[in-house]
Amino acid sequence: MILRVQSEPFDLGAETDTFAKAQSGMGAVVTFTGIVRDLPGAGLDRMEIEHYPGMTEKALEKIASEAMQRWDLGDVLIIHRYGVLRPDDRIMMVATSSRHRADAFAAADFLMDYLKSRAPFWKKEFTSSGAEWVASKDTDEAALDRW
Amino acid sequence: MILRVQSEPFDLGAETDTFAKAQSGMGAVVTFTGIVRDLPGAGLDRMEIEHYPGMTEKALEKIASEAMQRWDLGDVLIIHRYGVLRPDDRIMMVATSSRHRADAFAAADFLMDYLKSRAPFWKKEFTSSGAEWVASKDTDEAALDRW
Amino acid sequence: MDVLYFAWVRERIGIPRETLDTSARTVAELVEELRGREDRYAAAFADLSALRVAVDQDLTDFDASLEGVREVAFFPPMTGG
Amino acid sequence: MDVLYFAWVRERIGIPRETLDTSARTVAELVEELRGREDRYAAAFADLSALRVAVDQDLTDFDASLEGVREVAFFPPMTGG
Repeated sequence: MILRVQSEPFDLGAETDTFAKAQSGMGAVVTFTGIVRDLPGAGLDRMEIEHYPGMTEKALEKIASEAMQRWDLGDVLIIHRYGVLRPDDRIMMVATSSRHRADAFAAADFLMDYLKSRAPFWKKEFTSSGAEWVASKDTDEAALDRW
Repeated sequence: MILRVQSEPFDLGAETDTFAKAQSGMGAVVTFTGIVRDLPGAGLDRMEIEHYPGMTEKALEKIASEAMQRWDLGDVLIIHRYGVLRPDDRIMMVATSSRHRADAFAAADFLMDYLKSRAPFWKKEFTSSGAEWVASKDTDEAALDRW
Repeated sequence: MDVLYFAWVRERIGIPRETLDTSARTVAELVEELRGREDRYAAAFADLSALRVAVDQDLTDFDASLEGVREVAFFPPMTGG
Repeated sequence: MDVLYFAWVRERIGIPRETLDTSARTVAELVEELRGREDRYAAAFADLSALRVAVDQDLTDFDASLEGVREVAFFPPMTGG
């Protein structure tokens, strides 16, 4: 498992390529990338992501291990940024590999659902009309019931 | 929609990065990559992929358009190789982008199910014990009922 | 009309494509006609449940009409992805 | 015991962390104690349904025991990914 929490940008192309190259005997690689979206109307100046050092690493480890146990996976990668991000910046990515495609898809989907509401990150959006903490959605919590 | 059928290798990292960069206002990018697996036992020397020029492009266009209609997507990319491939070579990839993650995941999953049994490609595996056409699986056909 | 063969259908018949003059009105009638030609065709078309057919590059059924059709292709179930 | 605050909980209370001597046996008791200290705590803990708590870096419930615990953290629902 490759788990990284960092403020620096990551190279999506290189990470994807390196992850895929490292897989032996795996027929499927799935990646998910989360990108800062501009906000309609007000316009997003920046997003600030706060996290809980120590607990974040523990949570990622737990979520990734759970995925490895539930599905027949080659490996799992999670990279998540914190700090200041601007529109079009990449916030985070996950990658999964498996022999058959269904496992890699399900595991990546699962990782995202759990990262969304079980990894201690909080996003604050700064627009021309002020700053606001992003509220969690009921649908994010409900998504966990799928698993 | 970006649709390519080619015998040359593609650069997974660069394709992923370029696709993600081109997305405006999309918060989510999902990619799937199919890789040639070695075969347990006999050992795979190579795989030869045959396709139906003309119909292949038409089928990819149809499958990608269907995904664009069903989900709220920014864009869809499909690259599929034909010709001689060796273990660890990348056979194909899809990428999808969307504002919210569920659409990008569902669309990528859908594209893979349809490419598997509705795009005119046929794989032949060459091992030390002979050559054999890869048989389609009943589960691949059944997977289409999900959509 | 152009008739195309792919994968093991192509290997059994021995050629990737041919141009035929046929009075067959449906794919099924064309298959019957081909079966009667030579053993290699009979072998390729022995089990229709193992075959798929495309008419003018669209996947269809064996009862599809051949009226105005320029290209028919026979092949096993696809294994893309 | 270290008590940590994140996101708007941190902003309302005005500090990211503090070290407390407490006789509270559960998280709920600790919350009651904090609420009684100052208005900014009362404001931060006004609606517990909007808060989450982690004890020694594991997400838990407000009735969790504090026995042997070194670190408690309060924060809004997480918005990762």
